Amino acid sequence: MDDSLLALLESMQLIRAFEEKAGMMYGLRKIGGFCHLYTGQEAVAVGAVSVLDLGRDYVLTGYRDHGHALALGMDPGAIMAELFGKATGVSRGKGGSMHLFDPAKRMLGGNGIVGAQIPVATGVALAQAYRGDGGVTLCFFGDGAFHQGALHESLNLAKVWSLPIVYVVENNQWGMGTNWKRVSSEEDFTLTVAGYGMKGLSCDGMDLASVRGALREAVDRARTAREPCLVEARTYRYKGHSMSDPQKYRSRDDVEEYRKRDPIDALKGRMTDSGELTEARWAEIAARVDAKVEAAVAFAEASPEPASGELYTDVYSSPRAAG
Amino acid sequence: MDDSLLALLESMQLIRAFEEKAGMMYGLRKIGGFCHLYTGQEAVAVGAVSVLDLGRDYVLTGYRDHGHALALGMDPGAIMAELFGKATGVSRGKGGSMHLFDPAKRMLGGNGIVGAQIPVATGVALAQAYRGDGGVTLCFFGDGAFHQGALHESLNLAKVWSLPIVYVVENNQWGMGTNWKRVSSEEDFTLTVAGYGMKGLSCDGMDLASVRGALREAVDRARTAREPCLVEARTYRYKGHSMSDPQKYRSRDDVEEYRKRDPIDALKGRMTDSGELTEARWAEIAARVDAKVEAAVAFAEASPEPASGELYTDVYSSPRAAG
Amino acid sequence: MSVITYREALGRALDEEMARDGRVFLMGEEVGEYDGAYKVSKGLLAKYGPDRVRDTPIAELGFTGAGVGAAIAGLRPVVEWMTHNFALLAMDQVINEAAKMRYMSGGQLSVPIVFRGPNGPAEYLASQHSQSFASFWAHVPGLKVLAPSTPADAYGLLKSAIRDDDPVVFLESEMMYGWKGEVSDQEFLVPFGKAAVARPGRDLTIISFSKPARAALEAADALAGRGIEAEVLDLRSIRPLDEAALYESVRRTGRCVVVDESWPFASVGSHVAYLVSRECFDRLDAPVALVSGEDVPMPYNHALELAAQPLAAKIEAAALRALYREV
Amino acid sequence: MSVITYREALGRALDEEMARDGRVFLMGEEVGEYDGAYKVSKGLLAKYGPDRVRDTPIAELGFTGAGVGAAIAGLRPVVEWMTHNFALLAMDQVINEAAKMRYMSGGQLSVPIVFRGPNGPAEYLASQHSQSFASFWAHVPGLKVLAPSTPADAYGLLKSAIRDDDPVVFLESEMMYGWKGEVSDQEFLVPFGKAAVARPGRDLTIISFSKPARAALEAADALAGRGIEAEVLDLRSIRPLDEAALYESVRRTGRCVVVDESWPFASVGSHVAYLVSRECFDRLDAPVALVSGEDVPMPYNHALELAAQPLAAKIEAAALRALYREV
Ligand SMILES: Cc1ncc(C[n+]2csc(CCOP(=O)(O)OP(=O)(O)O)c2C)c(N)n1
Ligand SMILES: Cc1ncc(C[n+]2csc(CCOP(=O)(O)OP(=O)(O)O)c2C)c(N)n1
Ligand SMILES: [Mg+2]
Ligand SMILES: [Mg+2]
Repeated sequence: MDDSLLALLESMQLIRAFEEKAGMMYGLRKIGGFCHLYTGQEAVAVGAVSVLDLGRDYVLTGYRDHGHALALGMDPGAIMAELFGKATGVSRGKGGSMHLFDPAKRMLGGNGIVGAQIPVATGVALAQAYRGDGGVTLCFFGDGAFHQGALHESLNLAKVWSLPIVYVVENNQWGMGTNWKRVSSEEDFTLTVAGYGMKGLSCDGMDLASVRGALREAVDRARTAREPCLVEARTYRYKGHSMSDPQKYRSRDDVEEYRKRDPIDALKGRMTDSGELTEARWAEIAARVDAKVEAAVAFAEASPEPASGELYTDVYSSPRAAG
Repeated sequence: MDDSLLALLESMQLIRAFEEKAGMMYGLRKIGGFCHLYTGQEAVAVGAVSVLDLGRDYVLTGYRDHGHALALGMDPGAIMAELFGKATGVSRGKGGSMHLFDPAKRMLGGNGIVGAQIPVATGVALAQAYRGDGGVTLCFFGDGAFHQGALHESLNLAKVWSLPIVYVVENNQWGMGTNWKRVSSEEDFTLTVAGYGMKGLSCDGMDLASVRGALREAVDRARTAREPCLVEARTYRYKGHSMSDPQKYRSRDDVEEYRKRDPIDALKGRMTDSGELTEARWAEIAARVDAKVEAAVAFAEASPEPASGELYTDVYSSPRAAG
Repeated sequence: MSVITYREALGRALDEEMARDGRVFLMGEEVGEYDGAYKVSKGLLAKYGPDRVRDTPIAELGFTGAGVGAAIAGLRPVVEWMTHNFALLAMDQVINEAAKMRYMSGGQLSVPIVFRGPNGPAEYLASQHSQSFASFWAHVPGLKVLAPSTPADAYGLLKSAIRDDDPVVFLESEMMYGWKGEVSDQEFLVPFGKAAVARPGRDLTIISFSKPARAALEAADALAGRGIEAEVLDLRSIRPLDEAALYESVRRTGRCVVVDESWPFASVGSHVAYLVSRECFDRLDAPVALVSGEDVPMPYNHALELAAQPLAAKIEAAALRALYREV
Repeated sequence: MSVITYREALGRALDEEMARDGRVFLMGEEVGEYDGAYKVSKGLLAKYGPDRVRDTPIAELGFTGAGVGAAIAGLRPVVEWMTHNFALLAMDQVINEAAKMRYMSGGQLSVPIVFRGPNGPAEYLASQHSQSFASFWAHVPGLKVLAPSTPADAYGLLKSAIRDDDPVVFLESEMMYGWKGEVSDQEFLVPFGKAAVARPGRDLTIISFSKPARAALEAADALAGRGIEAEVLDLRSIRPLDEAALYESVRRTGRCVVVDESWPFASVGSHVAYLVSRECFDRLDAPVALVSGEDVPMPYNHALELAAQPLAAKIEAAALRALYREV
């Protein structure tokens, strides 16, 4: 029996349950503003992170960042508290849903400007190369972000400088209400990056094994050969873009089609069929996950708001450094 | 005898003579600031412009823009006066060398920010498509500009929107002191644009016929099929990047190699061999060109400085529109 | 007269101008099939089709620049930025191309374009999504900058902006889109460079623009409860700026509070406060006060987020101080 | 003591800091093989090799952002912008990433980075190459902004900037690179947030920073010829700002001229002029004057170009007006 695979299944389930709960909490107005759920894409973050060496690798992503944060093992309570804007949140209530950071867990954010994490991640990889510490940076972004100039400039830098970075496009097929085909001169992103002399790999983002296979190859290439590359993970988001999206641009059926290929159900099914997983074991996992999420909410609820003096802390390295 | 070819030869020679004179005038401090000479690249501007329909097409370029301006038939006197900062300059002395404009001659500038003309030109083509006027936009830029995010965003827009635009990379192999291979993840720019589903054509920028061939195909494709495309013209600049460049990054020999393939000499030689051109005829052309350039200088010299009140004109469409 | 929202007022202005002039078109992220991220362009795609209501990829530098190019080539684009926060990516095209084109071409080219979208903080959006860039745009000669706070001004100024031959930056606000107000059913334009007296008064002058104009009115109400009659001026147009109106008022009242939701340093607020300090030097009974956004990135936590903004209570307190009254 | 140029002072600071700390590296266009577009980094490639003196493609957004990433991952990058004009393309990375990272991460991340290069007008460069962006940077909390005008300050402040744990924007000038001055041969640092008294005086205070600081001194010389003793303050550091020093001086002199080569609207100049107007309200004998760059894009023609700048004659005239003397 593959314990690690079970752990990954549990990790995906944790993201699923956390996001569903976050959606509920948003409905209860415990969470405000933009809140972008990761439901449906779990296999990508979990699969990608599973091939990293968390002693030296780093992850950066966009605003749809709960999944990556959880996959990296960040504390669900501290994440939920952040969504609640509490002082105990990972970013002390200052960042919110879009700005989850935890350097100890190798998470360097959490970015609200579409594509802006791409040059930053490229620079993190530059630091790794500079130090020669063998680390690799994973940079996640969406299909919509692919058209930002930041991507082009970064791909070129990464290739010219031989940086240990893997760009992961989570192609969930929609950038808000825009289907990726409508705004992409080339639908196959791996062909685009080939024009930068860069290897592009495709994988099925609804299938954990497929994601892990592609990422393992990509991370290995980045680490050992200092060959940057790009992985396109074709996936789907089940919910609206953010909590306020009426989703008129797609039908319920489209979503249902993808739900049939749900990454958690698929893995669970496969492991059950092969005998690696029993219903009892799954019930145990699901219960543990639910308890974690409940505990996260309880922690967030019970946590204090930031003190009003926090408004002026963390602007500079030392207090009142600037007038 | 091909009169039009002779006219193109004369146009190249006009650029050559104009630029040499501009260099002298810079030495005499009649011209100041950044002055980027086009010497060596004449076949590109002249060849490209020769296939346009100047009743409806437009040209935009960077700061190395004297060649394009002259190829479009802009008045050498008004250009030289602009370099001198005179009131009679094409841009009334406000733009200088980098900002030559003349909409009547289809010249929309003249841009000092590397790559910034690329989105602007894309928008000019958008206007042409919007009106359906059959016009095509030619957008020139250098090998160094290729790595700006503006290019990536524009290529994608042009392709997605089917705009009638031809991007022309004048690959003179150097962006200031940087050889293009050192900063390009893919040395062959036509391969990069293929990743945007865009046709890329290469041509020999030292050979007028080669430039014309590629541009004719590209402009035709843009006009009739609304298929944007990119032409790479491999060329060379004989002078330093701007007037202050000591050129330590390359040897005299490298420059001499290219001078042996001088586009003017080559065309002249070919036309003489074939009997299309006689020495006498050439002497006549050269003399006419020299006279034009002398007249341009005389005009610039004799022209007045802008009145001091010009400082506050042309900021807005109506005077003192803003406080 | 109808009572409509700020959002509807903008939509009506766009619709009328597009109907009037075939050169006017709208482009931006989600303006078409999605009917606008904030629904300002609702219904326009259906009415005018995809060439005139053009969805763009997420490529602010590229599509903003494409707008500039279309404008120099004779069209009249309205570029919607989903929010001004994202316009930092497009600043080069706005400043180096749109704002300078007329000048550096010696008057040969015009750039009749409008850049518009929500600006400034909304709710729970944290630091990257809660910025007011009014001060950046206002700094730049060649641009015109508008910041209406009522549906009628939004309607009349947007129409003027679309007809103007210069590049205009138009500041809206996510929070204002739902604000309601009376708008004449007859067509009308609001001219640039005219401040509005949102409330007349004689004891002190409160100057504001955009969203905080409402907080200024709330503060004036509270002050009225204390027997203080504050005059509230709404700039509406930042560039050009109606200096005469400001000076006339402050010379009458002798006291002034300027309100701006941007960061304070090098802001529209501190600039206006300086101009008033200078031009009303002999008539001021107290220093001109500035109530700005706090000098911090915007925090996510809602209590802190509110504390970072120039809400009515802060304006009222500043007014009382300017009157040497107890706060 | 040696007399060296501003350029050499910067080069020495870079060299010493790179020797001292292996995490410090320089990146930018032409900084390496070309020895720097303006030769600030001359000799550094030969000494430190291409990993620590890193040439970049022309991709301001990308390499500026890469600097930010390297900084959060523990290095101490110095990013050279060939000029600040091109940094408009990189503004999103400076403002939304570098300036906010510490705040939005709740203090978890630091961004120890220096962004530097020439800022402001030089000669015959026209509108796109002659901009001072001091006001843009100064507007943004989270950034520190330095603008030394002497070789010694350039040296001492650049060293402080490189050692600082916050993002610093460092404003130089093409025209200043050749300026000479005495610099101690001993290592020293200049602290942030301290203005320098460039010339003491009692009759009025002239406040400036960066290149115009020299014009301010020239104006003070001319005024001395008329028996007027102007005190000239050089801010050196814009953010943090040495407010106390300004107010102390103006409270003494009662008159103040602020000089800034940026456009006037929402500028560092008008902000400082406002602060002084407010804080010295009871002590001012005349309105605070602002001598700024003219409110126009920069023209190419040299006579117009000079007319657009705050040269000594304009400062002198403003000072005379502040003293109610004939100009
Ligand atoms: C620069 C910028 N432009 C626009 C936005 C608004 N916006 C937020 S998410 C989004 C869509 C992004 O789509 P994609 O990259 O596919 O990521 P996904 O949401 O599907 O995960 C847009 C337009 C933004 N945050 N930043
Ligand atoms: C955005 C920007 N960055 C940097 C510069 C400074 N600069 C001017 S020209 C140039 C080199 C451009 O090379 P290339 O595109 O190959 O054009 P060429 O000069 O060879 O014609 C640089 C770095 C600039 N003007 N704009
Ligand atoms: Mg997507
Ligand atoms: Mg080149």
